[in-house]
Amino acid sequence: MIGLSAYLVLAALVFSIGLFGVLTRRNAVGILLGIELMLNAVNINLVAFARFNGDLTGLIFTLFTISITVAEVAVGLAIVIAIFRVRRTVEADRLDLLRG
Amino acid sequence: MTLDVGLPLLVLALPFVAFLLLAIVGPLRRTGRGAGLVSIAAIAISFGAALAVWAREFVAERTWGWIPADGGPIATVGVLVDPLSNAMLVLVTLVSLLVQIYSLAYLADERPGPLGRYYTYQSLFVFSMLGLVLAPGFLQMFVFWELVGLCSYLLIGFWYERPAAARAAVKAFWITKLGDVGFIVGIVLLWSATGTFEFTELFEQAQENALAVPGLATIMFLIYLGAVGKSAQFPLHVWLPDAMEGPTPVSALIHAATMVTAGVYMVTRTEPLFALVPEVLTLIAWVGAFTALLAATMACVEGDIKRVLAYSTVSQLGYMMAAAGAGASPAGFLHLLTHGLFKALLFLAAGAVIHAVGTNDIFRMGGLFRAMPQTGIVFVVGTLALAGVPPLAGFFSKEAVLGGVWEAHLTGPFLMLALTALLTAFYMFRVVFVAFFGRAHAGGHPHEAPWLMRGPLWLLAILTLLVGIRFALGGGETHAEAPGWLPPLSVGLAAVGFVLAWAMYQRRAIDPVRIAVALTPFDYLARRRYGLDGLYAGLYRGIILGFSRLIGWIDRYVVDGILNALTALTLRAGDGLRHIQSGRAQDYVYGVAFGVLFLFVWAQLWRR
Amino acid sequence: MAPLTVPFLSIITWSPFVGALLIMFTARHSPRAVRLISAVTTGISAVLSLWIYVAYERENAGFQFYEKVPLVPPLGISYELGVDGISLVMVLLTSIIIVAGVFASWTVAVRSQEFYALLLALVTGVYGVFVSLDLFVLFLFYELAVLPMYLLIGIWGSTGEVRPRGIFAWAYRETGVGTKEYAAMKLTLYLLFGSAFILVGILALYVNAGSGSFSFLDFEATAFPRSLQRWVFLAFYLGFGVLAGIWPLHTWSPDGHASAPTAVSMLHAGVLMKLGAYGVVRVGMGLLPDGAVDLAWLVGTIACVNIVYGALSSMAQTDLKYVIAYSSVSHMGIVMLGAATLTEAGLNGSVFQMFAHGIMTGLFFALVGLVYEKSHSREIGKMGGFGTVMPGIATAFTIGGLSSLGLPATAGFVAELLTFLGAWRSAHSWWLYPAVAGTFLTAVYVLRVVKQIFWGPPSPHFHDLVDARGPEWVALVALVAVLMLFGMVPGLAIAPIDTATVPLLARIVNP
Amino acid sequence: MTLETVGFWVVAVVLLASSLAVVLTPNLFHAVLYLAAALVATGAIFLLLEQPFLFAVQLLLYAGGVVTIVVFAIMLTERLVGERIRQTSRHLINGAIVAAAVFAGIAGFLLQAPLATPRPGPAPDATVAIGRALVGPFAVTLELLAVLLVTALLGALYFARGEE
Repeated sequence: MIGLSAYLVLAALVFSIGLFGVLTRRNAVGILLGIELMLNAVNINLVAFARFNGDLTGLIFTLFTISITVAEVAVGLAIVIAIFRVRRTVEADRLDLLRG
Repeated sequence: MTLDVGLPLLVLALPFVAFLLLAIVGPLRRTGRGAGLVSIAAIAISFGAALAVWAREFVAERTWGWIPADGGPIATVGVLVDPLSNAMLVLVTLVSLLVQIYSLAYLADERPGPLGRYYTYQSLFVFSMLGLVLAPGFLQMFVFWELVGLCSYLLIGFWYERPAAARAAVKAFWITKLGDVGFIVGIVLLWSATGTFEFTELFEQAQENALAVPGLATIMFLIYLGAVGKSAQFPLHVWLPDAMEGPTPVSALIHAATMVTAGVYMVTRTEPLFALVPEVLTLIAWVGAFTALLAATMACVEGDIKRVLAYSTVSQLGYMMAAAGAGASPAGFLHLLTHGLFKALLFLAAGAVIHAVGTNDIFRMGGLFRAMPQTGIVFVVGTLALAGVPPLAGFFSKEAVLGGVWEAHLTGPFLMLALTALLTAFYMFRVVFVAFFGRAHAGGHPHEAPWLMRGPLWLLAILTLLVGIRFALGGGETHAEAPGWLPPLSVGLAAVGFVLAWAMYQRRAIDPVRIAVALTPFDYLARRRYGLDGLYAGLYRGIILGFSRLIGWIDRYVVDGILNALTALTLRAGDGLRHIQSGRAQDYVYGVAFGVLFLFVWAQLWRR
Repeated sequence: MAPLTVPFLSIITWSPFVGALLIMFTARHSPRAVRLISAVTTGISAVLSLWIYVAYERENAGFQFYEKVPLVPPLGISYELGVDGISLVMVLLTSIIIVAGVFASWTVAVRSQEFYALLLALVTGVYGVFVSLDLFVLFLFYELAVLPMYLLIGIWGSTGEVRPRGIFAWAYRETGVGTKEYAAMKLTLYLLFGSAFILVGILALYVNAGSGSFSFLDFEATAFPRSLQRWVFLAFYLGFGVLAGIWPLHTWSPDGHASAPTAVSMLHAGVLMKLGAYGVVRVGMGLLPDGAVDLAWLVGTIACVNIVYGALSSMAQTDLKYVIAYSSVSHMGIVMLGAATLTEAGLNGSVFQMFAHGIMTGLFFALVGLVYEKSHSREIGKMGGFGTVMPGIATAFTIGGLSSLGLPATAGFVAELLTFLGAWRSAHSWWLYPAVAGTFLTAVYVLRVVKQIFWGPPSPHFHDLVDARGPEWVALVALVAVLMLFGMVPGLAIAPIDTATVPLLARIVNP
Repeated sequence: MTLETVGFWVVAVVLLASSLAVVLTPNLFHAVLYLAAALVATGAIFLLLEQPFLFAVQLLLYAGGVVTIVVFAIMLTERLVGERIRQTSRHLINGAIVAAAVFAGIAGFLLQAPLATPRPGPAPDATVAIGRALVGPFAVTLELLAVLLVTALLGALYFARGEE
């Protein structure tokens, strides 16, 4: 019998891996991929909770999250391309226009 | 108490209507002479009404609520008509009427715009003065008190492009305002203690001995301060001589006959209250007498004809105040009335002279009697009245004042006043001899003034005579209590003054310079106005302006400086902190991660 | 209440806002339409203000023209409007000033549609504060009144010069003292600093009342413990007091007023500073009677400092706008002093002084704007003899000045007199002396300025000056007339004010 | 239910492995493919949780849509750069430590949390319920989401369009 905590631990692992990716990748696209993983982990959590609590809301929110993620990826990549055009790089640590 | 106050109200309202008309209807004002005619018409009718009021010996009081409050109005406005105000009404409207007619000729060279402005101010002044006279309570009196002060300020500064006039106007306002500060504080205190501003109520309380207010002496002293400023008593008299920068008719009306006597009028009006505080009365008498003497000495060394008259006004105001302080306020008020007549006469005559020769300096006049005999005659009439020569009006009122002061056993003030009487005759005849009789000076062709100016002069001269003669015939009641040796004494003093002036300036038997040398300290001080003007200027520059600069500096560079320093420090701190902001997104993710970790740790600790 | 009652207060409040929207969306490139819309929408408010002023039933007193619409029922927030005698006068003041302000700034050329839109939005905020009976909504309006100021000063303001001096000179160089941006930022930060206190105070009352409502009337029915009242009153005093220019938190006001464009200075000194005093009286004293009694000594003493200090500072200024700005600091002292006396006369004087000073300072700033516009200088030292060439402006300025120094027959006198009467009868009678001294000092600096600018021989620095004309006259004449009308017939304003102050005091004296 | 247990472990291993590959592989293109695998594995988890509808959505939208977009983007940038983009990483140790710490934190919480372990009985098909909820209580949210998507679309177009 797989309990709720197993799903949650799995999600936490995926989340951490995603975080690791976000922290270490140099390429902006790579960072985006990490973010995808993290969101994915969140979805797992939502669905698991929904299933184990018999509550519909988690599922609905998963749907929303997925949709928003799509939007986010689209905009994120568009920004990457725009930045690339201007700065000729997608290396995240060279993109420091916000430096104080 | 009759409620028929229509006529007095008419007296009050007409000048106001004229003022409104001139103030609002610009084109009418800009006609100049037309404006003058409107104003004169209003004041003429007003004068007629005032005469009617006086002749019928109206006594009435009527008030209306002005500032509402929960339990009935906190302040009222209205009119209080009694013999005192009736007499004053007549004087004010009469002198105003004559002065306004006179001004039509005197200011004929003015452009229409300023002339219209002049008559606008004049109407406002007459209204304000009448309002003051008719005031049934301290508050309304203060209101109009300030308004006449405003008119005085505006009219002194009539030729505002002249720096001297501008300075004098401001000075007059400030100095009188200084007194008014005391006045208003006194009023507030009195209201707090008694709950009313009304004279009638206050007098009733005074009669019933219900006015045993703690600190009443202080209150009355503060109120008296207002009179000190307005009636140019020592030490706040310094503004009046400077006020001569205004047009001469203004000096005649405001700074001789009417406004400056407001202080005396106020003390007379509220005599029942002052009677409760004898110590303040004594002070008033002493200050009055001292003022009279001090101003007389300054008049003796002054060469400007208007300033001589101004000092003489200060001096005579001292007389009136001394009388009021001695408990002889009827005598003081009588002197107020007669002085109003002959001093207006003197000023207007001086105006005619100035108009003719184009200078104020008596030593650049001379022999004018031949060129303008009519003016000379009326001036001499005025001088005789001022010097206290019977049977002119001044003699009787001055004698009444001296008698009153003597009766009150105020020997010091009496002596000062007696000496002043001598000096008065001296400096007035000095002017007469130097300006009208001495050798004629070259330059200019003095000529008699136009009839518009001469008419008022003659009228005033005749009135001065008539009033005197009426006193002489019907007299007795006003100075019944005076000792028998008083009339000869006062005539004698006047004669001594006359002889001295004659000897020094007509016969040149005594050299004025030698007298001056003999009395060097006095001469020195009097010529420098006893240093009072300098003292005030110093106080103003040193204390007020200096202190204000200090405060301004503190505000700008300390109070605000601390703030700016804090601001700058914040900016610097931000400048330092901003290096944390690397601009690399991943560094921020680290931040978020650490934040999450911190939350975990904190939550763990918090749970236990 | 009849279902078809006209929501006068809402119309008055929102009419300028609608005007702002109209300007932004329809009148983009037509300056004439912009001015027309502004004049009409503020005119509607003004006419209705006058109407409610007349229609207010004085016998019944209390809050009238009541409106209530629940906004957030769970939190007890509702859109609740009503006016009593005090707010009635304040609404009238606002409408007079804004109409005059619209006319006085008829000649603003740069980005006039944004200028007017912001100005009108701000006015809605001001009206809102005066008519709101829900503290939450009141706070929202308060913020709406404060924030547009930043842009108005930052964009349309003028920059002066302040020389760095003293031990903090370094800070002056770093912060850019004297620039309009500095002034705008300073003003905004100060006022937000104040509103933080106000918010805390409001929330404290909300939590403590426990009635689950932000309504003023509900709070009024609650008796808060004395210790709470004390510190909440302090918070309100500080919060609103900043806007009222209490010493030493007043320095935003001279800089702000000096930098702001004409209409903004008029509105700010004329009305916004009154928001502060109004807040202290309405919210502070109205809800926290015990706190008011306990802290009256502080309010009054600071007010005395304001009066004398403001007057002396004003005298030291060489820039005309700063003179007027500091005189506001001084006169707001009279307002606060009157309130602190906790007497009928004093409170009436306080509210009346809000009105009188609003009008007179509005007049002053309008005039200074005109003088500046024609002479392009604010340096008093360089001016002189302007009376010959601009007699209308000179006359109006003199009348304003006379009102400022408390000359009878102008509104200023009545206000000051009542404050004096109240001061002597208060628990701290010595307050009378600084107040009276302040009026004397005012006489000194006002007449000095009048003499320097308008009197004397014409200054060689200026040529081709002209008097006010056209729409500018509307503003001047209206303000002068109001100033004198209310000075001669003070009952017009004091009668309604009294209906509000007496119950207020009754709560304070016997809670 | 051993089938579920076995399924879970298999899917879990696949998911973790492909996730690690996403963040570790040097080839960006491969990373995207691994991401696709991870997403499919997640979908499988949804299946295990008896949510076939979500599985479908996950496959269609996520694995299909997202991956396609990313692939396009990579190919586009590569075309622009004119060379293959090497995917490099930095501060691997720091990242690992922080990620591990975060995991430890979450796991610590999970262990302490009083979770409802018993799994309810077989869930009914949630599809209909989801559909009703989306047009019922969540209708406004759904509309907002639609607006967001359109905005995102327009925004992405605007950003990516470049200057013409």
